[in-house]
Amino acid sequence: MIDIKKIRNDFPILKRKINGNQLVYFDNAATSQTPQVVIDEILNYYSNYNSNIHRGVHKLSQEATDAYEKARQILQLNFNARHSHEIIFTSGSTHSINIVAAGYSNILKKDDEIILSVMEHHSNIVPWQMLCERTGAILRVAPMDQNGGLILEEFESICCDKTQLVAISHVSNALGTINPIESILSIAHSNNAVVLIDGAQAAPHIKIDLQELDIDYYVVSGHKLMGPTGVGMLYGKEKLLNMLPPSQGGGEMIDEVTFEKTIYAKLPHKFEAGTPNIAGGIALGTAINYINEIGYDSIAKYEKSLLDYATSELLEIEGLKIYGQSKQKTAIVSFSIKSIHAYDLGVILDKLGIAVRTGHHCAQPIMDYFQIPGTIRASFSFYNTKEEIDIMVNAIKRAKLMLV
Amino acid sequence: MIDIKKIRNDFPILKRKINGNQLVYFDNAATSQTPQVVIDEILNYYSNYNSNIHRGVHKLSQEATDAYEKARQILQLNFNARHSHEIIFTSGSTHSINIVAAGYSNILKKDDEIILSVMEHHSNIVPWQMLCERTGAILRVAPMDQNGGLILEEFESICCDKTQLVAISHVSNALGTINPIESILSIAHSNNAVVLIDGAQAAPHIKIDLQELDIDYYVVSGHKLMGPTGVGMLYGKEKLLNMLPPSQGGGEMIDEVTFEKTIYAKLPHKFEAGTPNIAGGIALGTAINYINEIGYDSIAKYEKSLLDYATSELLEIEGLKIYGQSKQKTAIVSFSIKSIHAYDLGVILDKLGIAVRTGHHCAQPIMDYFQIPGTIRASFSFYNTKEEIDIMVNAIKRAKLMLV
Amino acid sequence: MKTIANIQKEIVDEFALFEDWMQRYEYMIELGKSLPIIDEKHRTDSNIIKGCQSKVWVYAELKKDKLIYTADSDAIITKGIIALLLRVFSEQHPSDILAADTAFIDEIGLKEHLSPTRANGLVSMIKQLKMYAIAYQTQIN
Amino acid sequence: MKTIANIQKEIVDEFALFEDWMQRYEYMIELGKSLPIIDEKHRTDSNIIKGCQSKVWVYAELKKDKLIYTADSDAIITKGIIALLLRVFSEQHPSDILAADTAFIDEIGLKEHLSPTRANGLVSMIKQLKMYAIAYQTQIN
Ligand SMILES: Cc1ncc(COP(=O)(O)O)c(C=O)c1O
Ligand SMILES: Cc1ncc(COP(=O)(O)O)c(C=O)c1O
Repeated sequence: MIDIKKIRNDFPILKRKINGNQLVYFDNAATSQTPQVVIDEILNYYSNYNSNIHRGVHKLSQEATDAYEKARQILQLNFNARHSHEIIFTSGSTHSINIVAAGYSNILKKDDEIILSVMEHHSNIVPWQMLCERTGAILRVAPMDQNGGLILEEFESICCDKTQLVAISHVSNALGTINPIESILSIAHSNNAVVLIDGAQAAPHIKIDLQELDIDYYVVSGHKLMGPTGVGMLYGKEKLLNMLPPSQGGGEMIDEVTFEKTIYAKLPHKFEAGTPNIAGGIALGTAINYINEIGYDSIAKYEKSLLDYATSELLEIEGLKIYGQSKQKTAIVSFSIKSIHAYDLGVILDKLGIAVRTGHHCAQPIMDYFQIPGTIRASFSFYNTKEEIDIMVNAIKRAKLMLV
Repeated sequence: MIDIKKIRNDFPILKRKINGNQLVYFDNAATSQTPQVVIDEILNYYSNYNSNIHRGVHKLSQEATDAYEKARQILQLNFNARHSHEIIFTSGSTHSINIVAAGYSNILKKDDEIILSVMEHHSNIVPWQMLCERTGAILRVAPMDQNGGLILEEFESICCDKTQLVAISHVSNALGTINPIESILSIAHSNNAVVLIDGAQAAPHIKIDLQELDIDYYVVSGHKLMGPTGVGMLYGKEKLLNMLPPSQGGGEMIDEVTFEKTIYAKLPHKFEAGTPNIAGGIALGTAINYINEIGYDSIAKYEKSLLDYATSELLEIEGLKIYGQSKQKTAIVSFSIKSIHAYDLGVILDKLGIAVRTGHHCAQPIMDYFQIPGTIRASFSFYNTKEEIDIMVNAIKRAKLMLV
Repeated sequence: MKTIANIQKEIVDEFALFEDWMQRYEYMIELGKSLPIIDEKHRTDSNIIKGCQSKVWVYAELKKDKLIYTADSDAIITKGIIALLLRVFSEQHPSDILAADTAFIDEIGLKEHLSPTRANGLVSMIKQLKMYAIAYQTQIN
Repeated sequence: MKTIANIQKEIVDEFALFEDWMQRYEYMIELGKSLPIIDEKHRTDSNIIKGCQSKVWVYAELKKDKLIYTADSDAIITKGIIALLLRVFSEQHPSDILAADTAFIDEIGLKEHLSPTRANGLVSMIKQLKMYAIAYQTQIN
């Protein structure tokens, strides 16, 4: 059960006033808010043990290294990876996907195929396009239906022995659709393809068991996971990460350097060139602990009730259309209102203190599919309330009067 | 003039006790400490306006975007770049160098030459080795003399019309040597070579005017600049950055995406794929402002007095040898003591509360040159004092009694 | 003929009458709705200015020594601000246009809409207005 | 023959006498200095364990059913801890070695030196000690 009063108290930003109104923050799919424990850990780091890690003999460096490596273990446990060295700290989902895509530059061959879905975020499209340009591999796109659900049969029909890689979001950021990754993984694996799951939108809402699902690569962003900006995770199976070449050179990722030859370090360091986001990594661990204290089950149940409530209240508004009505959804509602431009509605809602996202949500192919320039997206987190949804619904009605 | 009492008060970590002793932090070349204003800005960000940037219509997103772009301008002004879009936010020096090195993969040809110096940090070696592997280009190494000074004539003699790139540190992290970058730039430019200056160790100590020096690429790390971890800068001349392909694909760095074709965004966004380290970028701006309030001139003068004092006091110790005795140095003293292993000394100093770095400092070629496994490095900042140097010198004497 | 400064002053005075943001925005929405529609033949891809979220079109032609602007947007609030900008800049000498600023936008409490980081295309539109002025000024001289 | 547990207890009792870290470290440095030097022919690159900063060598051979370890380091404090570890593990049965832990290092206040993030090679050395025990145990069976 969610103790909403206590939880809201954990997030200082929720006290913010916007233009005289209480902030209603419904832009969680873009960036989640940060609980005080996470802020405090950052504060604690810089006030007490800020130091470069891994090579220092002195106490501060030891403390920072231990805290950073403990955070890695927290991630390992949370996602149930087999080894902690399968957890690579990155600067975010985008970076994680790029490491993998760059790594296949010399592995993929001309006419090999990579399958994406039509509902991918640009960060899970562009790196693969660039990889195709480098290698001559071909991008195939698995389509979706009018509800925003992946058409699994179509995916199955394009997945074949040419398929080397499948890169698909666990949850669509623009629609909220939860993709059937178990089926995708089994179809792909039976074709010997390697699967990257973009978990940016899933990890804040769904408990993930990497080993049970037999996922090859999984990526998340800290700033969507109640953690700080500038940090993320790349999970990869040991075997795959050992095979993948490092994408960056530098300190930390080498064992020995001469001008003639360089010996790369073992996992995870091979992929962690340079001084990482130390405070960020540590605080991400704190954020994961915070989420687990509340519990994924309670979160899922509570957010589902918010989603259902918002959906039915919004559909009461005349001319409002929701994009993405899959049965399996996280708490994201993407919608448009007849003859109102998303931008205009966003501006009025902002004046009323309500933060929603408007536009294409970095998922232009979805907009092209629905033949719309963009939507208004309200995305909820476990600190949101039905009262806030009421405030938004009333605000939309008010804005409609002004705009139409 | 440095008001040392006030300044020390600005850094909460300096109150830290280690093993019962007051912390003496002499590991500034690895990571500098963070003043309260910078910590407060991070706190302020997460408590008041944490939000994803650049596409949001709502107030928080506007505030975060404005603050982030203001930080970019602070960097532009501090380094005197011509345009703010020549300032690319990265996750650190290593990342910055890798962006450039990756960008030349399709520009360099077999037998083109890249010149480094023998005193580079691994982060300014390995990316170029990887580039050479990809392109067949050849790495040339400019040597140094016994004092740790670059031998400019030797550099000049290997710089020729085959030289496409020169990558050299402004200041050596292991020795403190300030390299004659004006001469290097003019020799390289007269051979039509492009020059990357690794400013990781220079920016915290030396005022840099990118336009006056006519620098092509310049990189710095936030965590060495009184800023947070996980953020850095790549400066590049507009013309060069426009030519360089983006190293990562994702959100932010594109204008339009279809599965057939993607149009890259303008500078600086082309190089800033994905959600960046927003809090980090903003707080780095605060850090730069903090440094400028104290003033580079005052800092340089004060740190020089620390360097001179430390050098003469240390040289009183029998068997102590200093590596790097160039006339132009920042406040770094790298030394060893006869028949004492650096690691052992580091351990004892740590017990006495003194944080120094020991080992090869990610600059193995320097160690190979001097034929030593590593050194003890004390690196000073403007918040350090002569009293702290006395404490270290006495501690070394005590450790010597124990160890020899 | 009213000078640019006079028109700006006029607008500022008008907006002073509004009591809150609602009235200001309602007025702008009205302005947006009543802005003469840009001639279809100028609503072309080459006259488009892409903000992140709303499209803006702008076109200019010289009549005698004055510039006549027409412009449009698919977002109504953006269009309202465009209406204000055209009221200020259209039918003025290119040299006056070049000399003018847009400070009145601040004064009427709409500053945020002209922030360079705003995803509405207005900042680029103003740049484009000035570009036209530069181009036609050269033509006059 | 003393059991591993007995020896560990002995060491803990010895260290209990020390009043501060200085005495502990002085003792360890003494131990380090007096550790029998590893046979030059075993001080090879194949027996080296690279920590970041100090090198560690380790070698083992079976005498009857007991493992005799020799080890070395270029850093004296590391060597001191090695001396303690060898006192505990050397001349024991492989199976006892495999069953044993190194908790005594915690108890004598040297925990930090066995942290997996420590750049001194000791953690890898302990792993290697156990690897020898596994290998020779198979040989005995
Ligand atoms: C599904 C999905 N993938 C990838 C990303 C990119 O994440 P980041 O910007 O943190 O790198 C996002 C963020 O919006 C996303 O929603
Ligand atoms: C000269 C030099 N270059 C590059 C780097 C790498 O910086 P970072 O680890 O912040 O990426 C360092 C840091 O130690 C350095 O001293």
